[in-house]
Amino acid sequence: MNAAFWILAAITVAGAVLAVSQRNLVHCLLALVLFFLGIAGHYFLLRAEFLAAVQILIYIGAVAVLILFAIMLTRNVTGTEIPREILGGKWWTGAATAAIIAGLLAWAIRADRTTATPSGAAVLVRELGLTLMKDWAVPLEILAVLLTAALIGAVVIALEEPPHPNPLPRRGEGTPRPLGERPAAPSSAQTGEGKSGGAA
Amino acid sequence: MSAPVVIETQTLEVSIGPQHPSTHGVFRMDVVLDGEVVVKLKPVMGYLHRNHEQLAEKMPWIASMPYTDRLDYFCSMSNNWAYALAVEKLAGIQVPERAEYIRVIMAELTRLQNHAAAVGFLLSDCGAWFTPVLYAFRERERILDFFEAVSGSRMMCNYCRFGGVRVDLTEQTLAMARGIVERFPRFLDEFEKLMTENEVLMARTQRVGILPKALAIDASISGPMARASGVEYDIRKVDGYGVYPRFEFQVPVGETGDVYDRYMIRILEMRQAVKILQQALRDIPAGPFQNPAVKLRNFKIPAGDGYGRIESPKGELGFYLVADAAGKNPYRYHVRPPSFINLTILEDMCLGHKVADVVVILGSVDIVLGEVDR
Amino acid sequence: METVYKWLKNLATGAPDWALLGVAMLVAIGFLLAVFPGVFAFITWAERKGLGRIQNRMGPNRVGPVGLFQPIADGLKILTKEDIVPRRADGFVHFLAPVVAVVPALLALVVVPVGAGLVAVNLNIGILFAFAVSTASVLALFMAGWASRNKFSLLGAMRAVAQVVSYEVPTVLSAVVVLMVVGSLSTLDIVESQRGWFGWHVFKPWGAIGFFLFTCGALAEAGRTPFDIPEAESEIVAGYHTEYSGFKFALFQMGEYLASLAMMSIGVTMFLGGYLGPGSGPGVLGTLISMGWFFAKLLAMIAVVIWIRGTWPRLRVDQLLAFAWRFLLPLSLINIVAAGLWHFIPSKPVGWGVSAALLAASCWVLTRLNGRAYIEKRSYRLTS
Amino acid sequence: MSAFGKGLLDGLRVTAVNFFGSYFDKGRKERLFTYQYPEERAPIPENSRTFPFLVADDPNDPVGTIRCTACKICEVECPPKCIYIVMDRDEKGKPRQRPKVFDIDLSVCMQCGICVEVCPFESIKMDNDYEKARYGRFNELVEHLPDLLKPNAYYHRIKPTEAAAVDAKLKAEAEKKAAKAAAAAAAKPPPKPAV
Repeated sequence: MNAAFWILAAITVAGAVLAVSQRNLVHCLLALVLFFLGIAGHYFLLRAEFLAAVQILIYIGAVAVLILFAIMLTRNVTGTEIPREILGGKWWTGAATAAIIAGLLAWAIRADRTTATPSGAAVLVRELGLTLMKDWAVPLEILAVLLTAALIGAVVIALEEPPHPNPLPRRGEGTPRPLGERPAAPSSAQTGEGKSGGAA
Repeated sequence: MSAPVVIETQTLEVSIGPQHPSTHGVFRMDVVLDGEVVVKLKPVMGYLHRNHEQLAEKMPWIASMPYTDRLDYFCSMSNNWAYALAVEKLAGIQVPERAEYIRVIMAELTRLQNHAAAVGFLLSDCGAWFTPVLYAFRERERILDFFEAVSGSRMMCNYCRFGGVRVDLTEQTLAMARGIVERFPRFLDEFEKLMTENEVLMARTQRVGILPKALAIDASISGPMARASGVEYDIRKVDGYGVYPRFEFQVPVGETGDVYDRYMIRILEMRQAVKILQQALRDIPAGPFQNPAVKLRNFKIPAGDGYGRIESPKGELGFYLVADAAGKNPYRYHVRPPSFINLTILEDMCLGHKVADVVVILGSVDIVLGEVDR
Repeated sequence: METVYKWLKNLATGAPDWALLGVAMLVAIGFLLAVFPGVFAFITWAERKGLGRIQNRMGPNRVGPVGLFQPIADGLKILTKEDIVPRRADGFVHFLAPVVAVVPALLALVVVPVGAGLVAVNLNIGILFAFAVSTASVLALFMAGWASRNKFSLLGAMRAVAQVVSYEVPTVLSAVVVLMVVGSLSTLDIVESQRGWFGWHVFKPWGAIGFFLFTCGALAEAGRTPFDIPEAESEIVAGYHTEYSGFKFALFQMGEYLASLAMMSIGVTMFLGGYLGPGSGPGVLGTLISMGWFFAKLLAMIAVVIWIRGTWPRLRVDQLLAFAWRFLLPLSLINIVAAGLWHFIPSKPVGWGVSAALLAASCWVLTRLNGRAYIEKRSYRLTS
Repeated sequence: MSAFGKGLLDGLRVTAVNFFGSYFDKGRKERLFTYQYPEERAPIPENSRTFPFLVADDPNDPVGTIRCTACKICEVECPPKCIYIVMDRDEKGKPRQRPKVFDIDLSVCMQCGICVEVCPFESIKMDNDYEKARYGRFNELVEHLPDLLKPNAYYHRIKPTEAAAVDAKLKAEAEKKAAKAAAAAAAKPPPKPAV
């Protein structure tokens, strides 16, 4: 319990509170990012560097960006004030839920007899990998298959040829008017090989 | 696959221009975007309106000549020629042969520098960071040096006169022109090597901004744009003004009518222009360069009307002039600016494309706002 | 840091351990803060000069010999500029964005070994850490674009987010190959594994492809041509930093250049043998030479980036994303398989051949599948 | 398909050639075509024109020997109407055949040179001095008679061939005039003036 812990804890809690209390969606998101960062800091503090990096990579790099996409796709992007009615004065429900969960967690931690103190040395990534590959091989493989399927699905969707953006002309699709002053016929229309297209 | 999920999204109305890096001047496009896709586009013109036509109607005939320089300030030489041609038609003035040759030389050099700059800017719009523009400007610089040596000014040449040209070409300036013509194919080769087969460029420009042949004809598109869409129409061939029928050259015609075709047509036209220049510089006859019967001051024209048109680098540039009984200044003076009319089709080409394509399509139209807004 | 720490321990025996550690930390941080912004200033000059020469111009040549002091002049000028915040902008986020842009880039540089044993923090998850923090830069872009209340900025931000997310995947997957073969996430281990004659990973088939994939991803994440659509100046003015001026703009530039420096440094570390090269080794001289090698490789990569910027047009958004998902991603997955084959086939020449053949074939198939959609051969009629 | 990427590499080769070529660019401005302006100036061709000036024959008495007769033709013909002329008159109001006021507004002048072409007295010519920047937009940009007057020697310096031709023409005209005067003095019916 040193200063770093308290600072990080304050940041984390502040981020969490801001994330639910802000009325601007993007501000909420940024507060959430702050919260994630705080959690990552805690992992660093616990010498779980791998977990910290993964936390940043996945939660900030992916989850936050996913939420960003959601905001950009669904809501009025240029003005993202959410109306107060969404909270609807039912904040105490949320507070009660939070309190119950906190209490449960505290009880679980107190009741837990295993002493999982930080070992001092960082958890080696190699060990983590070996554990995953040996003890947890089957769940890992299932997950891998699932993710690969998702990835392949994404690739298939992406590979689907979009229709070429070739707008139909709106004005006239009529027959071309004969041009008044055109000479009789293009006398020697020859096909010239333009300097073009090496690759096709 | 199932039908894509339609997500209700907010459209974004973006005003591209009048101050924007790639609107080629003070031109504005009100673009409505759905994500990045253009669903509506409204060109807004007139920021550079200078009342050119009305001014010309209040001035002596010759006094409009320097103002025509400022229409399409890239090609003042051909603007001069178009105006002079209209007045000459109206007044029935003969032009000496040497002057006709000089005009052809000037107009084709103008075409070279205009097309070089136009494709350069087009590629710059595609994101090639000014390299093609500056290569084009390197060659253009030589042509402008030549214009300055002949006419006294690099861009505002004010060179043609009714019944001839203002200054003769000397041996020295002719040698300069020959030097340019000799160099230019080398530049074209370099330029094509730099860009023509670039896969990124092809991906960016092929099947983008397609202008169908029928629409091109209906909207009276002219110049390289029409030819890229497959319209075999070149006033140099159709009208045979000046001494063009004496030269042997061909007109490149595209098929698809997309941005890449417009780019390629310009490149091929430059090659043809070099061909014309070689012939003109070889055959230029000696003789007077100005019809001595035409006075500069108190120039009067018998009543009537006339339309003179040339194939300017951007398309059909025409001047419609009406002279009244007094004949001291035009009763009606109307310009048919090619880039203005080519621009009217912009929305039809842009719909359904991305914002990034809009600037490329606009670049491929090759507009000069001095001419669009007049 | 550790090298400095050991060196200090030898120098000042008896001093308290925490002081030595603190000094070593300060030295390491100071080194990073001094060198990489210095390199940033230098490459702004080099980029302008190089682009100038490519484009038949002189480039900056007024301030100092061959314009070398131009970055200083630029810096002074930009510092004296007015700081403009649009009236309807979200002030706090607008202010925060440039800071967020710089920090991840600097953090990513922390794990890069710039010389033999010279790494600010030798994390055992080095590479992962670098990737993790560099993803945070996307937030800065979005914050800037969103907070500016400018439609061009917003478009730029959307493009930036889409692009960075798409290119993150092949970039990380291309790094996975190296991690797989080396069996460590530590940057020092990765560099040390590349010792030997032609030991650099780029000289192996999977390494070459991995390097290509990584370079594409790095260019895209740093927003460099031909993937510079988030700030495509001919389309959306300046993208997400349209509404930034003065020092904040300078911070953005710096963040962007530092991010590309960080990605390039990681690329050098993973594929080009990092600080390895003839003459590099322990001892003061060897360390200096190894630093020289590292920065020489870094500058060579930057030169190529500048060269590319001066030559190629940029891709369109959809093409860019298609390139990531339809070309880079499958190739990076195949690359992992190829590296596995290379690793597990006992006879090296056979492994070499098998993985090279697999990669060549898949490259060919992928280009064939993708290229046709966009590119066609054209011919033109010449009529009289 | 093996050619995929060839265009990209070709482009890189061209830029590389230009990059290194620019370091071996010997004086001929083959590649580095820009002039480093204050130190290095582009050669000005003789025909080059910027703003008009008035020619005076005698540099010691520029106002007295000005060629301009204040005929106001250029004022009328000038397309943007940037010239303002007031004829000089003596005390009795008799015209002196020279301008009292001759102003050219440089902010309006468009350097077309039509004034030069219409001038029957070869008195207004185009300068090629392009460094006319001023610290103001209004009065500072109006050039008055003293600013505009330049001696004939200056004209000869900037445009030797043109000035020589003009001098020869003026000399011939003067001789013709003298001959005419002599002929008139010899009391003969005057011949038609040559155009």
